[in-house]
Amino acid sequence: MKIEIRYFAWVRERVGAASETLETEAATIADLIAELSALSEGHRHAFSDPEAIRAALDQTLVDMDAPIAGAHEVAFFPPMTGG
Amino acid sequence: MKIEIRYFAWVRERVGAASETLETEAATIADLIAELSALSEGHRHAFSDPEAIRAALDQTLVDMDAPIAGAHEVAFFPPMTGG
Amino acid sequence: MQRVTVQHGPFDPGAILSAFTGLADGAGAVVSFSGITRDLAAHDLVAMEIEHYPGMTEAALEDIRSRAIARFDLIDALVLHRYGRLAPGDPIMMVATAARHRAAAFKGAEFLMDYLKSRAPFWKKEITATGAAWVAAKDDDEAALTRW
Amino acid sequence: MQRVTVQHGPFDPGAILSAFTGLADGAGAVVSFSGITRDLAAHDLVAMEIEHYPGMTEAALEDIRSRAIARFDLIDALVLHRYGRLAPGDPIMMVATAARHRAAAFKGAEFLMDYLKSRAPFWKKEITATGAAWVAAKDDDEAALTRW
Repeated sequence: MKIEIRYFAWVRERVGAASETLETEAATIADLIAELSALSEGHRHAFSDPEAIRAALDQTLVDMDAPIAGAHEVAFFPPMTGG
Repeated sequence: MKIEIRYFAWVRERVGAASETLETEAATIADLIAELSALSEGHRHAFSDPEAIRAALDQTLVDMDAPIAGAHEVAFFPPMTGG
Repeated sequence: MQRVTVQHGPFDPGAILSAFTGLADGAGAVVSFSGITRDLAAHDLVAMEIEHYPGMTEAALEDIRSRAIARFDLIDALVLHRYGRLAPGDPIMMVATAARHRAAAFKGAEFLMDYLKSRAPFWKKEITATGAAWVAAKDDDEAALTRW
Repeated sequence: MQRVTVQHGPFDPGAILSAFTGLADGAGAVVSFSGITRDLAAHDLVAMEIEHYPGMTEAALEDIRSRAIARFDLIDALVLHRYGRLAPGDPIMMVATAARHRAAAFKGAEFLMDYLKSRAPFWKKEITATGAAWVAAKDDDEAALTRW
Protein backbone atom coordinates (compact mmCIF):
# COMPACT_ATOMS: atom_id res chain seq x y z
CA MET A 1 0.00 0.00 0.00
CA LYS A 2 0.95 3.65 -0.47
CA ILE A 3 1.32 5.73 2.64
CA GLU A 4 2.20 9.36 3.36
CA ILE A 5 4.94 9.73 5.99
CA ARG A 6 5.42 13.01 7.86
CA TYR A 7 8.28 14.07 10.11
CA PHE A 8 8.48 16.82 12.73
CA ALA A 9 11.13 18.62 14.81
CA TRP A 10 14.51 16.85 14.97
CA VAL A 11 13.14 13.72 13.28
CA ARG A 12 12.37 15.94 10.28
CA GLU A 13 15.81 17.56 10.45
CA ARG A 14 17.63 14.22 10.62
CA VAL A 15 15.60 12.63 7.84
CA GLY A 16 16.12 15.77 5.79
CA ALA A 17 12.51 16.02 4.63
CA ALA A 18 9.13 17.03 6.08
CA SER A 19 7.30 14.26 4.24
CA GLU A 20 7.63 11.46 1.74
CA THR A 21 5.39 8.86 0.14
CA LEU A 22 6.21 5.20 0.64
CA GLU A 23 5.01 1.99 -0.96
CA THR A 24 5.11 -0.49 1.91
CA GLU A 25 3.86 -3.83 3.19
CA ALA A 26 4.72 -3.02 6.83
CA ALA A 27 2.12 -4.35 9.26
CA THR A 28 2.80 -2.14 12.27
CA ILE A 29 4.41 1.16 13.16
CA ALA A 30 7.46 -0.74 14.43
CA ASP A 31 7.77 -2.59 11.10
CA LEU A 32 7.51 0.72 9.28
CA ILE A 33 10.28 2.22 11.42
CA ALA A 34 12.55 -0.74 10.60
CA GLU A 35 11.86 -0.25 6.92
CA LEU A 36 12.41 3.53 7.04
CA SER A 37 15.65 3.18 9.02
CA ALA A 38 17.20 1.33 6.07
CA LEU A 39 16.42 4.08 3.56
CA SER A 40 19.32 6.45 4.30
CA GLU A 41 21.91 7.50 6.86
CA GLY A 42 19.57 10.35 7.85
CA HIS A 43 16.66 7.98 8.42
CA ARG A 44 18.88 5.64 10.41
CA HIS A 45 20.02 8.54 12.62
CA ALA A 46 16.44 9.79 13.07
CA PHE A 47 15.21 6.40 14.29
CA SER A 48 18.36 5.31 16.17
CA ASP A 49 16.73 5.72 19.62
CA PRO A 50 13.27 4.10 19.48
CA GLU A 51 12.47 5.35 23.01
CA ALA A 52 12.66 8.91 21.72
CA ILE A 53 10.19 8.39 18.88
CA ARG A 54 6.44 9.03 19.00
CA ALA A 55 4.06 8.07 16.19
CA ALA A 56 0.64 9.23 15.01
CA LEU A 57 -1.63 7.32 12.64
CA ASP A 58 -3.98 9.58 10.74
CA GLN A 59 -3.26 12.28 13.32
CA THR A 60 -3.92 10.18 16.41
CA LEU A 61 -1.12 9.11 18.79
CA VAL A 62 -0.53 5.35 18.65
CA ASP A 63 1.79 2.76 20.16
CA MET A 64 4.59 1.08 18.24
CA ASP A 65 2.61 -2.12 17.78
CA ALA A 66 -0.38 -0.37 16.17
CA PRO A 67 -1.38 -1.95 12.82
CA ILE A 68 -1.17 0.50 9.94
CA ALA A 69 -3.50 -1.19 7.44
CA GLY A 70 -5.86 1.36 5.92
CA ALA A 71 -3.98 4.41 7.21
CA HIS A 72 -3.43 7.38 4.93
CA GLU A 73 -0.83 9.25 6.96
CA VAL A 74 1.77 8.21 9.52
CA ALA A 75 3.81 10.81 11.41
CA PHE A 76 7.00 10.45 13.43
CA PHE A 77 8.31 12.98 15.92
CA PRO A 78 10.10 13.41 19.27
CA PRO A 79 8.24 13.60 22.61
CA MET A 80 6.14 16.74 22.58
CA THR A 81 7.27 19.91 24.34
CA GLY A 82 4.35 22.31 24.10
CA GLY A 83 2.85 24.39 26.88
CA MET B 1 -7.70 47.35 82.08
CA LYS B 2 -9.82 48.98 79.40
CA ILE B 3 -10.25 47.10 76.16
CA GLU B 4 -12.07 47.74 72.89
CA ILE B 5 -14.26 44.82 71.80
CA ARG B 6 -15.40 44.47 68.19
CA TYR B 7 -17.99 42.13 66.71
CA PHE B 8 -18.56 40.99 63.12
CA ALA B 9 -21.21 39.17 61.08
CA TRP B 10 -23.78 37.24 63.12
CA VAL B 11 -21.83 37.76 66.35
CA ARG B 12 -22.36 41.50 65.80
CA GLU B 13 -26.05 40.99 65.01
CA ARG B 14 -26.68 38.85 68.08
CA VAL B 15 -24.78 41.17 70.44
CA GLY B 16 -26.62 44.08 68.86
CA ALA B 17 -23.53 46.30 68.55
CA ALA B 18 -20.45 46.56 66.34
CA SER B 19 -18.19 47.49 69.25
CA GLU B 20 -18.08 48.33 72.92
CA THR B 21 -15.46 49.30 75.49
CA LEU B 22 -15.02 47.06 78.52
CA GLU B 23 -13.19 47.42 81.80
CA THR B 24 -11.98 43.89 82.52
CA GLU B 25 -9.53 41.79 84.50
CA ALA B 26 -9.93 38.76 82.18
CA ALA B 27 -6.62 36.92 81.63
CA THR B 28 -7.43 35.09 78.40
CA ILE B 29 -9.79 35.23 75.44
CA ALA B 30 -11.81 32.40 77.02
CA ASP B 31 -12.13 34.38 80.29
CA LEU B 32 -13.27 37.40 78.33
CA ILE B 33 -15.93 35.36 76.52
CA ALA B 34 -17.26 34.10 79.86
CA GLU B 35 -17.45 37.66 81.15
CA LEU B 36 -19.12 38.98 77.97
CA SER B 37 -21.66 36.14 77.92
CA ALA B 38 -23.07 37.38 81.21
CA LEU B 39 -23.66 40.93 79.96
CA SER B 40 -26.98 40.41 78.15
CA GLU B 41 -29.25 37.87 76.48
CA GLY B 42 -27.77 38.96 73.13
CA HIS B 43 -24.21 38.38 74.31
CA ARG B 44 -25.19 34.99 75.72
CA HIS B 45 -26.75 34.01 72.39
CA ALA B 46 -23.72 35.24 70.42
CA PHE B 47 -21.31 33.15 72.47
CA SER B 48 -23.54 30.11 73.07
CA ASP B 49 -21.53 27.86 70.72
CA PRO B 50 -17.83 28.36 71.52
CA GLU B 51 -16.82 26.13 68.56
CA ALA B 52 -18.36 28.67 66.19
CA ILE B 53 -16.40 31.64 67.57
CA ARG B 54 -13.08 32.96 66.27
CA ALA B 55 -11.07 35.69 68.02
CA ALA B 56 -8.47 38.23 66.98
CA LEU B 57 -6.17 40.13 69.33
CA ASP B 58 -5.04 43.45 67.89
CA GLN B 59 -6.08 42.17 64.47
CA THR B 60 -4.25 38.83 64.61
CA LEU B 61 -6.10 35.50 64.89
CA VAL B 62 -5.51 33.84 68.27
CA ASP B 63 -6.60 30.74 70.17
CA MET B 64 -9.03 30.82 73.06
CA ASP B 65 -6.27 30.46 75.65
CA ALA B 66 -4.32 33.48 74.38
CA PRO B 67 -3.49 35.98 77.18
CA ILE B 68 -4.98 39.41 76.55
CA ALA B 69 -2.73 41.53 78.77
CA GLY B 70 -1.60 44.63 76.90
CA ALA B 71 -4.05 44.27 74.04
CA HIS B 72 -5.92 47.28 72.72
CA GLU B 73 -8.55 45.56 70.64
CA VAL B 74 -10.19 42.14 70.75
CA ALA B 75 -12.56 41.01 68.00
CA PHE B 76 -15.07 38.13 67.91
CA PHE B 77 -16.62 36.70 64.77
CA PRO B 78 -17.82 33.47 63.09
CA PRO B 79 -15.55 31.28 60.94
CA MET B 80 -14.56 33.29 57.89
CA THR B 81 -16.28 32.79 54.54
CA GLY B 82 -14.34 34.91 52.05
CA GLY B 83 -13.08 33.92 48.65
CA MET C 1 0.40 48.15 40.70
CA GLN C 2 -1.06 47.34 44.11
CA ARG C 3 -0.57 43.70 45.12
CA VAL C 4 -3.07 43.58 47.99
CA THR C 5 -6.36 45.38 47.43
CA VAL C 6 -9.54 45.48 49.49
CA GLN C 7 -12.21 47.52 47.76
CA HIS C 8 -15.93 47.93 47.37
CA GLY C 9 -15.94 48.87 43.69
CA PRO C 10 -15.94 46.53 40.69
CA PHE C 11 -12.77 45.26 38.97
CA ASP C 12 -11.96 43.59 35.67
CA PRO C 13 -10.05 40.30 36.15
CA GLY C 14 -8.70 40.53 32.60
CA ALA C 15 -7.30 44.03 33.01
CA ILE C 16 -5.62 42.99 36.26
CA LEU C 17 -4.19 39.82 34.70
CA SER C 18 -2.73 41.84 31.81
CA ALA C 19 -1.07 44.37 34.11
CA PHE C 20 0.21 41.66 36.47
CA THR C 21 1.61 39.55 33.61
CA GLY C 22 3.31 42.57 32.06
CA LEU C 23 5.24 43.18 35.29
CA ALA C 24 6.20 39.55 36.01
CA ASP C 25 9.75 39.73 34.71
CA GLY C 26 11.33 36.31 34.20
CA ALA C 27 8.07 34.43 34.74
CA GLY C 28 7.29 31.39 32.59
CA ALA C 29 3.91 30.73 34.19
CA VAL C 30 1.08 32.96 35.40
CA VAL C 31 -2.01 31.56 37.11
CA SER C 32 -5.13 33.53 38.00
CA PHE C 33 -8.21 32.63 39.99
CA SER C 34 -11.35 34.77 39.90
CA GLY C 35 -14.35 34.20 42.14
CA ILE C 36 -17.77 35.18 40.84
CA THR C 37 -20.82 36.00 42.98
CA ARG C 38 -23.35 33.20 42.68
CA ASP C 39 -25.96 31.29 44.66
CA LEU C 40 -24.31 29.18 47.33
CA ALA C 41 -27.18 27.88 49.46
CA ALA C 42 -30.13 29.88 48.19
CA HIS C 43 -31.41 29.61 44.63
CA ASP C 44 -32.98 33.01 44.33
CA LEU C 45 -30.01 35.21 45.16
CA VAL C 46 -30.73 38.93 44.94
CA ALA C 47 -27.41 40.14 46.33
CA MET C 48 -24.40 39.06 48.35
CA GLU C 49 -23.27 41.29 51.23
CA ILE C 50 -19.67 40.95 52.27
CA GLU C 51 -18.61 42.23 55.67
CA HIS C 52 -14.93 42.53 56.54
CA TYR C 53 -12.64 43.77 59.31
CA PRO C 54 -10.88 46.88 57.99
CA GLY C 55 -7.22 46.88 58.99
CA MET C 56 -7.04 43.21 59.88
CA THR C 57 -8.18 42.27 56.38
CA GLU C 58 -5.30 44.02 54.66
CA ALA C 59 -2.80 42.65 57.20
CA ALA C 60 -4.10 39.09 56.79
CA LEU C 61 -3.91 39.29 52.99
CA GLU C 62 -0.38 40.72 53.11
CA ASP C 63 0.64 37.88 55.40
CA ILE C 64 -0.91 35.20 53.18
CA ARG C 65 0.72 36.74 50.10
CA SER C 66 4.18 36.85 51.72
CA ARG C 67 3.90 33.26 52.84
CA ALA C 68 2.88 32.08 49.37
CA ILE C 69 5.79 33.94 47.74
CA ALA C 70 8.33 32.51 50.19
CA ARG C 71 6.97 28.99 50.15
CA PHE C 72 6.67 28.56 46.38
CA ASP C 73 9.48 30.90 45.34
CA LEU C 74 7.02 33.03 43.39
CA ILE C 75 8.17 35.95 41.27
CA ASP C 76 5.04 37.87 42.22
CA ALA C 77 1.57 37.40 43.70
CA LEU C 78 -1.60 39.47 43.87
CA VAL C 79 -4.72 39.32 46.04
CA LEU C 80 -7.85 41.44 45.58
CA HIS C 81 -11.14 41.11 47.46
CA ARG C 82 -14.30 43.17 47.38
CA TYR C 83 -16.69 43.96 50.23
CA GLY C 84 -20.17 45.46 50.47
CA ARG C 85 -23.21 44.59 48.39
CA LEU C 86 -22.52 42.62 45.19
CA ALA C 87 -24.90 41.42 42.48
CA PRO C 88 -24.99 37.84 41.11
CA GLY C 89 -22.42 37.53 38.33
CA ASP C 90 -20.13 40.22 39.79
CA PRO C 91 -16.46 39.26 40.16
CA ILE C 92 -15.92 39.15 43.93
CA MET C 93 -12.21 38.41 44.32
CA MET C 94 -9.08 37.41 42.46
CA VAL C 95 -5.61 36.01 43.09
CA ALA C 96 -2.75 35.77 40.63
CA THR C 97 0.70 34.19 40.84
CA ALA C 98 3.79 34.36 38.62
CA ALA C 99 6.58 31.77 38.78
CA ARG C 100 9.30 30.26 36.65
CA HIS C 101 7.47 26.95 36.34
CA ARG C 102 3.83 25.95 36.19
CA ALA C 103 3.69 23.75 39.30
CA ALA C 104 4.73 26.62 41.59
CA ALA C 105 2.30 29.05 39.96
CA PHE C 106 -0.61 26.60 40.39
CA LYS C 107 0.32 25.61 43.94
CA GLY C 108 0.84 29.23 44.95
CA ALA C 109 -2.60 30.21 43.69
CA GLU C 110 -4.30 27.27 45.44
CA PHE C 111 -2.45 28.07 48.67
CA LEU C 112 -3.57 31.72 48.46
CA MET C 113 -7.18 30.62 47.92
CA ASP C 114 -7.22 28.08 50.73
CA TYR C 115 -5.79 30.55 53.23
CA LEU C 116 -7.91 33.41 52.03
CA LYS C 117 -11.08 31.32 52.46
CA SER C 118 -10.40 30.40 56.07
CA ARG C 119 -7.97 33.00 57.42
CA ALA C 120 -8.97 36.37 55.98
CA PRO C 121 -11.75 38.18 57.89
CA PHE C 122 -14.56 38.24 55.33
CA TRP C 123 -18.12 37.07 55.94
CA LYS C 124 -20.73 36.55 53.24
CA LYS C 125 -24.47 37.07 53.68
CA GLU C 126 -26.91 35.91 51.03
CA ILE C 127 -29.84 38.23 50.38
CA THR C 128 -32.80 36.52 48.72
CA ALA C 129 -36.34 37.62 47.93
CA THR C 130 -37.51 36.01 51.15
CA GLY C 131 -34.78 36.93 53.60
CA ALA C 132 -31.11 36.98 54.40
CA ALA C 133 -28.72 34.36 55.81
CA TRP C 134 -25.04 34.24 56.66
CA VAL C 135 -23.12 31.72 54.56
CA ALA C 136 -21.86 28.90 56.79
CA ALA C 137 -18.16 28.04 56.69
CA LYS C 138 -17.54 24.71 55.03
CA ASP C 139 -15.62 21.97 56.84
CA ASP C 140 -14.00 21.33 53.46
CA ASP C 141 -12.45 24.78 53.49
CA GLU C 142 -10.86 24.29 56.89
CA ALA C 143 -9.73 20.78 55.87
CA ALA C 144 -8.11 22.19 52.72
CA LEU C 145 -5.50 23.91 54.90
CA THR C 146 -4.15 20.62 56.18
CA ARG C 147 -2.58 19.84 52.81
CA TRP C 148 -0.10 22.73 53.11
CA MET D 1 -15.57 33.08 21.16
CA GLN D 2 -13.35 30.27 19.88
CA ARG D 3 -12.51 27.70 22.59
CA VAL D 4 -9.61 25.98 20.81
CA THR D 5 -7.19 28.23 18.95
CA VAL D 6 -3.87 27.51 17.25
CA GLN D 7 -2.34 30.69 15.89
CA HIS D 8 0.94 32.34 15.06
CA GLY D 9 -0.02 35.88 16.09
CA PRO D 10 0.14 37.42 19.56
CA PHE D 11 -2.73 37.35 22.05
CA ASP D 12 -3.60 39.21 25.25
CA PRO D 13 -4.27 36.79 28.16
CA GLY D 14 -6.25 39.50 29.97
CA ALA D 15 -8.58 40.20 27.06
CA ILE D 16 -9.22 36.49 26.65
CA LEU D 17 -9.86 36.02 30.38
CA SER D 18 -12.38 38.88 30.35
CA ALA D 19 -14.28 37.50 27.36
CA PHE D 20 -14.20 33.94 28.75
CA THR D 21 -15.38 35.03 32.21
CA GLY D 22 -18.19 37.12 30.72
CA LEU D 23 -19.59 34.05 28.96
CA ALA D 24 -19.21 31.58 31.85
CA ASP D 25 -22.83 31.66 33.00
CA GLY D 26 -23.33 30.14 36.44
CA ALA D 27 -19.62 29.88 37.19
CA GLY D 28 -18.35 30.65 40.69
CA ALA D 29 -14.69 30.07 39.83
CA VAL D 30 -12.53 30.87 36.82
CA VAL D 31 -8.89 29.77 36.60
CA SER D 32 -6.43 30.82 33.91
CA PHE D 33 -2.90 29.69 33.13
CA SER D 34 -0.65 31.64 30.77
CA GLY D 35 2.73 30.43 29.59
CA ILE D 36 5.38 33.02 28.79
CA THR D 37 8.38 32.50 26.47
CA ARG D 38 11.54 32.32 28.55
CA ASP D 39 14.95 30.64 28.69
CA LEU D 40 14.56 26.95 29.48
CA ALA D 41 18.03 25.51 29.02
CA ALA D 42 19.96 28.38 27.41
CA HIS D 43 20.54 31.67 29.17
CA ASP D 44 20.87 33.87 26.13
CA LEU D 45 17.60 33.17 24.39
CA VAL D 46 17.07 35.16 21.20
CA ALA D 47 13.86 33.47 20.09
CA MET D 48 11.75 30.36 20.55
CA GLU D 49 10.55 28.52 17.47
CA ILE D 50 7.50 26.37 17.88
CA GLU D 51 6.74 23.70 15.32
CA HIS D 52 3.39 21.93 15.30
CA TYR D 53 1.38 19.39 13.31
CA PRO D 54 -1.47 21.29 11.63
CA GLY D 55 -4.67 19.32 11.79
CA MET D 56 -3.56 16.95 14.51
CA THR D 57 -2.86 19.88 16.85
CA GLU D 58 -6.42 21.18 16.72
CA ALA D 59 -7.86 17.66 17.08
CA ALA D 60 -5.61 16.91 20.08
CA LEU D 61 -6.57 20.16 21.82
CA GLU D 62 -10.29 19.57 21.20
CA ASP D 63 -9.93 16.09 22.66
CA ILE D 64 -8.07 17.33 25.75
CA ARG D 65 -10.64 20.09 26.26
CA SER D 66 -13.62 17.69 26.01
CA ARG D 67 -12.02 15.29 28.44
CA ALA D 68 -11.36 18.07 30.97
CA ILE D 69 -14.95 19.34 30.74
CA ALA D 70 -16.43 15.86 31.21
CA ARG D 71 -14.08 14.81 33.97
CA PHE D 72 -14.34 17.92 36.16
CA ASP D 73 -17.90 18.94 35.19
CA LEU D 74 -16.62 22.26 33.89
CA ILE D 75 -18.98 24.96 32.68
CA ASP D 76 -16.47 25.93 30.00
CA ALA D 77 -12.81 25.57 29.03
CA LEU D 78 -10.48 27.26 26.59
CA VAL D 79 -7.10 26.33 25.09
CA LEU D 80 -4.94 28.59 22.94
CA HIS D 81 -1.41 27.86 21.70
CA ARG D 82 0.89 29.82 19.40
CA TYR D 83 3.39 28.46 16.89
CA GLY D 84 6.23 29.95 14.86
CA ARG D 85 8.95 32.30 16.07
CA LEU D 86 8.32 33.97 19.45
CA ALA D 87 10.40 36.50 21.37
CA PRO D 88 11.35 36.14 25.06
CA GLY D 89 8.53 37.59 27.18
CA ASP D 90 5.83 36.77 24.60
CA PRO D 91 2.78 34.93 25.89
CA ILE D 92 3.00 31.52 24.23
CA MET D 93 -0.16 29.72 25.33
CA MET D 94 -3.13 29.89 27.67
CA VAL D 95 -5.80 27.69 29.19
CA ALA D 96 -8.86 28.80 31.15
CA THR D 97 -11.55 26.88 33.02
CA ALA D 98 -14.89 27.88 34.54
CA ALA D 99 -16.66 25.78 37.17
CA ARG D 100 -19.15 26.10 39.99
CA HIS D 101 -16.46 25.52 42.63
CA ARG D 102 -12.79 26.35 42.90
CA ALA D 103 -11.39 22.82 43.19
CA ALA D 104 -12.83 21.76 39.82
CA ALA D 105 -11.62 24.94 38.11
CA PHE D 106 -8.07 24.43 39.44
CA LYS D 107 -7.97 20.69 38.70
CA GLY D 108 -9.39 21.23 35.22
CA ALA D 109 -6.71 23.78 34.37
CA GLU D 110 -3.89 21.56 35.69
CA PHE D 111 -5.27 18.59 33.76
CA LEU D 112 -5.39 20.68 30.56
CA MET D 113 -1.78 21.79 31.10
CA ASP D 114 -0.45 18.32 31.86
CA TYR D 115 -2.07 16.80 28.79
CA LEU D 116 -1.22 19.71 26.56
CA LYS D 117 2.47 19.43 27.56
CA SER D 118 2.80 15.77 26.68
CA ARG D 119 -0.03 14.98 24.26
CA ALA D 120 -0.39 17.94 21.91
CA PRO D 121 2.01 17.96 18.92
CA PHE D 122 4.13 21.02 19.62
CA TRP D 123 7.94 21.12 19.67
CA LYS D 124 10.04 24.00 20.98
CA LYS D 125 13.43 25.00 19.62
CA GLU D 126 15.57 27.52 21.47
CA ILE D 127 17.46 29.96 19.28
CA THR D 128 20.44 31.58 21.00
CA ALA D 129 23.26 33.84 19.80
CA THR D 130 25.45 30.77 19.35
CA GLY D 131 23.06 28.23 17.88
CA ALA D 132 19.78 26.41 18.13
CA ALA D 133 18.64 23.37 20.10
CA TRP D 134 15.40 21.44 20.47
CA VAL D 135 14.01 21.54 23.98
CA ALA D 136 14.11 18.06 25.53
CA ALA D 137 10.90 16.66 26.97
CA LYS D 138 11.03 16.42 30.74
CA ASP D 139 10.41 13.12 32.51
CA ASP D 140 8.46 15.23 35.02
CA ASP D 141 5.97 16.19 32.35
CA GLU D 142 5.28 12.60 31.38
CA ALA D 143 5.11 11.61 35.05
CA ALA D 144 2.57 14.39 35.71
CA LEU D 145 0.02 12.46 33.65
CA THR D 146 0.01 9.55 36.06
CA ARG D 147 -1.84 11.60 38.67
CA TRP D 148 -5.00 11.80 36.55
